[in-house]
Amino acid sequence: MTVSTEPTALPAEFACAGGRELAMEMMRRMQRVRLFEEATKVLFHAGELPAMVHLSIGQEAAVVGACLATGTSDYMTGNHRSHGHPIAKGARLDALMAELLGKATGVCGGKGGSMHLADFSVGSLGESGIVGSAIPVATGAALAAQVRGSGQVALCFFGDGAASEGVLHESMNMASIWKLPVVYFCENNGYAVSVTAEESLSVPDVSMRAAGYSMPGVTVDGQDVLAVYRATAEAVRRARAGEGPSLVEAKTYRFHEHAYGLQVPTPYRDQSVVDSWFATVDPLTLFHDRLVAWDVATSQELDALRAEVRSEVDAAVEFARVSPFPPPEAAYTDVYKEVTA
Amino acid sequence: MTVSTEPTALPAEFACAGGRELAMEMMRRMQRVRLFEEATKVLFHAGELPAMVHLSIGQEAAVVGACLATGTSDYMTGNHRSHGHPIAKGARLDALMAELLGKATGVCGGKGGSMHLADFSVGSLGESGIVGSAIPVATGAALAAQVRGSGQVALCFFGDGAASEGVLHESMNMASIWKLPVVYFCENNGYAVSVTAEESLSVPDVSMRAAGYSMPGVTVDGQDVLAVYRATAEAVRRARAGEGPSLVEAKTYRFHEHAYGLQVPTPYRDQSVVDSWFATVDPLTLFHDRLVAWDVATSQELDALRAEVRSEVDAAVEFARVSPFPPPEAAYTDVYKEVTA
Amino acid sequence: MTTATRAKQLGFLQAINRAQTEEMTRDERVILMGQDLRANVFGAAAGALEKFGPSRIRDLPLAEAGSIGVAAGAAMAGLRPIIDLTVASFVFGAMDQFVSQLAKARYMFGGQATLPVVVRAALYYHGGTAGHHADRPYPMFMNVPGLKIILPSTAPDLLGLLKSAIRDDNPVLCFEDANLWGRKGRGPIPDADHIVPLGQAAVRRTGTDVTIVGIGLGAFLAEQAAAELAADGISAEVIDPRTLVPMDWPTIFESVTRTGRLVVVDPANRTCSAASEIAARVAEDCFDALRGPLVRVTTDDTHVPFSPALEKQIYPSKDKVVAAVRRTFV
Amino acid sequence: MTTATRAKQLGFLQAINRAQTEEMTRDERVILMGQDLRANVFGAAAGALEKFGPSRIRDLPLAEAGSIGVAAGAAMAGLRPIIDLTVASFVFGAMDQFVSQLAKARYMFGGQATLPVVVRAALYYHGGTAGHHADRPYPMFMNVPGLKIILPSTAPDLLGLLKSAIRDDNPVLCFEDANLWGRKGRGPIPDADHIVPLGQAAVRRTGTDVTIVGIGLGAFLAEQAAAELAADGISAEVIDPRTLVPMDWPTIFESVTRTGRLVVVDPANRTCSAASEIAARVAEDCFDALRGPLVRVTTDDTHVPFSPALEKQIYPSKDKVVAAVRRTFV
Ligand SMILES: Cc1ncc(C[n+]2csc(CCOP(=O)(O)OP(=O)(O)O)c2C)c(N)n1
Ligand SMILES: Cc1ncc(C[n+]2csc(CCOP(=O)(O)OP(=O)(O)O)c2C)c(N)n1
Ligand SMILES: [Mg+2]
Ligand SMILES: [Mg+2]
Repeated sequence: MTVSTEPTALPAEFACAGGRELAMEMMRRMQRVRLFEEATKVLFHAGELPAMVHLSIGQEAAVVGACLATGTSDYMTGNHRSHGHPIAKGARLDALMAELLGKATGVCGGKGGSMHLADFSVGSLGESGIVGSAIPVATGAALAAQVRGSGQVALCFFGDGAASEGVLHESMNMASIWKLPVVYFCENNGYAVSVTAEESLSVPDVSMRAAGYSMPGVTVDGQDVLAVYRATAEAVRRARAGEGPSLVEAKTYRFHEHAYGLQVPTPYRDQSVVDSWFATVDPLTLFHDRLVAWDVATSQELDALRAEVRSEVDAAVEFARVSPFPPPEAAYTDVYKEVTA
Repeated sequence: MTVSTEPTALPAEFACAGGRELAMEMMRRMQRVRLFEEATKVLFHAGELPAMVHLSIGQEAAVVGACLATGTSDYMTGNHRSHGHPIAKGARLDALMAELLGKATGVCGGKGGSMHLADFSVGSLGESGIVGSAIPVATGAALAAQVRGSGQVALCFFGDGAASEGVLHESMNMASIWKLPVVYFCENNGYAVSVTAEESLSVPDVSMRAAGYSMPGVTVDGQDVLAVYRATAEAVRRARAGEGPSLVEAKTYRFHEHAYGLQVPTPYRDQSVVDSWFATVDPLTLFHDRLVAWDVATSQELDALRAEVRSEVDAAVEFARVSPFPPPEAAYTDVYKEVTA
Repeated sequence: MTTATRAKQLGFLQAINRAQTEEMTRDERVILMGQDLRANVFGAAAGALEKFGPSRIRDLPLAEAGSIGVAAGAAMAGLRPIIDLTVASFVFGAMDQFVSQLAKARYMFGGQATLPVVVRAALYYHGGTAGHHADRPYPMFMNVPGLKIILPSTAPDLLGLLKSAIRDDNPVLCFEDANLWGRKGRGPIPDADHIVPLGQAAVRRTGTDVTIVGIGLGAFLAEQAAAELAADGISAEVIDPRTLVPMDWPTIFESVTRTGRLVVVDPANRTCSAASEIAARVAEDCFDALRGPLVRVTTDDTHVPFSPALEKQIYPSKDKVVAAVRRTFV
Repeated sequence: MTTATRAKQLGFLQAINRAQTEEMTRDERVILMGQDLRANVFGAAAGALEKFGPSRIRDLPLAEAGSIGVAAGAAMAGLRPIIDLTVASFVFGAMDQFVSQLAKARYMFGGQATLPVVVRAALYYHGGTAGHHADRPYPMFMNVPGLKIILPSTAPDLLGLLKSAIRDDNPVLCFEDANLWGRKGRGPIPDADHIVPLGQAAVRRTGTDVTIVGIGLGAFLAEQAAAELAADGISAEVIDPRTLVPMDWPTIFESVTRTGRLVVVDPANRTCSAASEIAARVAEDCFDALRGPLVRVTTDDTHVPFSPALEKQIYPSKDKVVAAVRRTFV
């Protein structure tokens, strides 16, 4: 069963002190992901991107709802669809955009690129181009939090495709036996490239796997930022309270091709269906309409917020464009840490 | 919940035509495993074994019940605790024993040894010293059976320790999406070397993982050869009928140390408890008493059967002892198959 | 080159498609499994599903270890699987299955098991894919007995070697240098049932002063360098091993014995590369013939950086090959 | 040797125990994880649980990939994990985590990540454990930039190198040749806080006619061979690199430049071995000094057979080293 929030009354999360700020921050971060990625599409068509990018457009509510349930001192790992996670975690856009262009000012000095963003300053421990490979890394970050008694939590993003990788099983088992403060968060967007979740998973919901590790599992409407936030917040609470890991699955949609601009020779989904998603399940539109309906914000305020984010993104693109490339020697540093404890 | 058979009435399996033969064959194969391994203990103490052995003593009902639910044209893979599986599958004892001594007449020509027995003539596709590593191999054998439409089934043994390995998850998922004719059979003997199943598994029963792959999972009393046989036979039926994989877990006991003769510096289980197992949960004694109670066989007949098996084992030891070692060049053959299709 | 002549050339992806189609038609035990085959995302599986049906053409879930293990088991039970792992950087997750099952099963079971498995993986470097998609891991597998390894540098060779690999009763790893997918790798379209036997090197150019052994794109660079050196009066012999295991040592030894000089061009990371093995073997077996240092041109021992400003310099190039050849004369 | 003198010697397992205990006492960020540590099945973890408690001493479930990945993540989040993988044949299941995470994270994230992880694994060959427990896979890891590798041949070196490894801010793999657990590996008990820096070779014996580089048990065999050769008037210098990455090239080059001859004794499989790398590098950088073929003494390229009648012959032996040295003089 997929959990959604009820659209009727103003939800408790937004009614309390700081509630409006939380709601606006949700919208701000979703806009950041959306407009950042819209900008990468422009850069792609202008031939300014050194490589293909995997867009989170359509999945913003899942990414932002989950990240906002944690703080910047909490840890997070992601995957190849890598822009949304650090943005939602609070990373600055300029260094992320510079990274996409391979610039010295990029968040990874130009060495990581689109699929491998990381911003340790906001707890983003890095994304992985090897699908599934970062899942144990998040688990290990949770172990460190536990051993140090720091109260931190680790948020571990992975896709429906990644759910078939053995390291997920190994990690969830270790997290459960050690009661690690980690939240496994599946962005189930229905596809691993061209393969549907129905074909690759043997269960209707990834969350059904949680019982096999004695952890709670819940499936939420991934287009509903509040539903995602709620489920993740509860998982984070459990984790901080020492009750161990949880599995949260957000059912969501990938609006664009697996990688933007990729040409798949044999179509595997109907373009008309994809088009209808923009009209019916766009998480930004859905949240916009609710905020207005709940009187949390006016359309004008939300437009202003969007405009603000647009300037931020424009500045990031400009920053990235004018930034220098790294010097050739940079290819040979950071293989090892030179000075040691 | 662990399923046992009711000891009261003569079970249907043994009441029908061929039922007595089946019962006696169960006892015969359990005796073969037991006496074969008792013989390896003697060889160990005499310093005649080139390496340590991992005994299945205490687990005979699980191993035999499962294997007898398949035929010799069905496939089977096992693990480092490797004697019981091929014996239960019907392999000749002499070539197995010769393998343990590293002789040319060994079932693997002396190249595999105790942890890596295989007898392709009875469908035993080999055991794996790398824990968990043979699980996908069994799954692949089931795939071959499906593609060839042969009606064969693959029986995949693994332990409670192996259940934490990622390949189990990958394999069960593939088997489920493709509806492969494979039976995952967990011998849960409560320990992975010194680590208890409670500590390493995050669930009370491994069979609880089955639901995460939409396959049936059942836990049976692993000391009850008939309960194991029944559960496996149902899984085999499903598999042959094209209904896909199943997970069967047998709760059992490892009567000896992880490897026979291994000295573990810090004790992790109480010897008095282990001693009591011999008295209360010995699968051979339990089955012996039921066979007598059910009038399937007399004590005398069962003693005669045991004596027969003992001669078989003695002959195997003698065969192994007098067999020659392989010539040195044998170390360099079978790395590749020389003549090709 | 005009479109017409290009059309008469065979490309890498066509070579794969043709090899797989011909062999699957020839032998119904051959099955093909890989990610996104039905949608033909990588471009080499066109028409396969229609021709051979869903039982023999399977999309794999993301489970590399499971996939290789399944192939091993299927082979032991009578099939001849081809696994398309797509990118060579995905081999690592399956390493235990490669080593413990695919490579060892035949030996450990005393010859009872036969493992006719082909695993294909593209070397996807040089294209801004960064550290997680640009590995060239074949030297690791050369250290594992029981595996054969091919690494062709032209499409016709890829066709012929892949067909041999599918017919071979042993596990064969096929690494495809993605830099040769385009123009560089094209070659004349061979006749029906074109076979290149495993273990035979190709002498791409004969020469007398120095032997250049080039692997994958390295063979292409070696030819470029040889042309440039020829203008300087240096006559370079270019050898493309095509198969790394078993390596065609006689052809390499014969050449080095004549030329007295060796340069190896290998896109792998330098330390413990295929180039290291070739140099070591020559230093052992052809020592008396040597007249200069054995020089390796490899990828530098660093990871693959994303930035276009950083990436290219780390790989072998024509200029590096030329400089290496000159070093053998000092 | 009497019991009394033996008691004053340090063994391999004691060296590990001492290194781990000293460093865990010194730095509370160091944690130790491995299978069966609490029961101390392998014998190197005596007293650890009592001293450091269950939060810092953890028994791992069987999940090699997960374990290495967890270590990587824990390190990125402030701990300094030691992972005891027990037997080196179990590294393969974790290969993706070694390569894609442990080795690459620092680089790919532009230096943001620091990965002070030590992974220990015993080379468990030569003892009838057969193909699945007897691998010597360190050359594979030498092909991966970003990892450091130690492979000591004496217990005092193991102690000092392991302590350096635990203090190092980079991932360090420690391979322990189990053939040295007994008498062969013992050495004098060092003083408190004995440190051997990474990257420094030890010259075990000086000589003038030939350089023998010996790795792990190979160093022991090299010394035995050198003693035998001395009786024949051949003066062999024996170098134990101790660290494979970074390799102490200056010490090796200086020696070969003097002796003009090189034999490398390496328990790894021959093709793409550490020996191949050392020979290739010397053929490249010391060519002018060379007076004979560079000869590798390695394990033959086959799997490890179980039978005692088959196993020993495939490994390096003192006699093979002696024969190899003679070959350099032909
Ligand atoms: C180990 C590995 N195998 C295969 C790939 C190729 N690949 C990249 S993304 C992808 C699909 C991943 O699907 P999912 O986890 O659902 O994430 P999504 O792309 O839908 O966000 C595949 C197969 C890879 N990068 N890594
Ligand atoms: C991949 C791998 N990791 C660790 C080991 C060492 N080891 C051998 S058996 C074993 C315990 C296995 O437990 P289980 O699967 O329950 O089988 P059991 O021994 O109880 O029959 C361990 C840790 C191994 N052989 N392979
Ligand atoms: Mg997806
Ligand atoms: Mg067990």
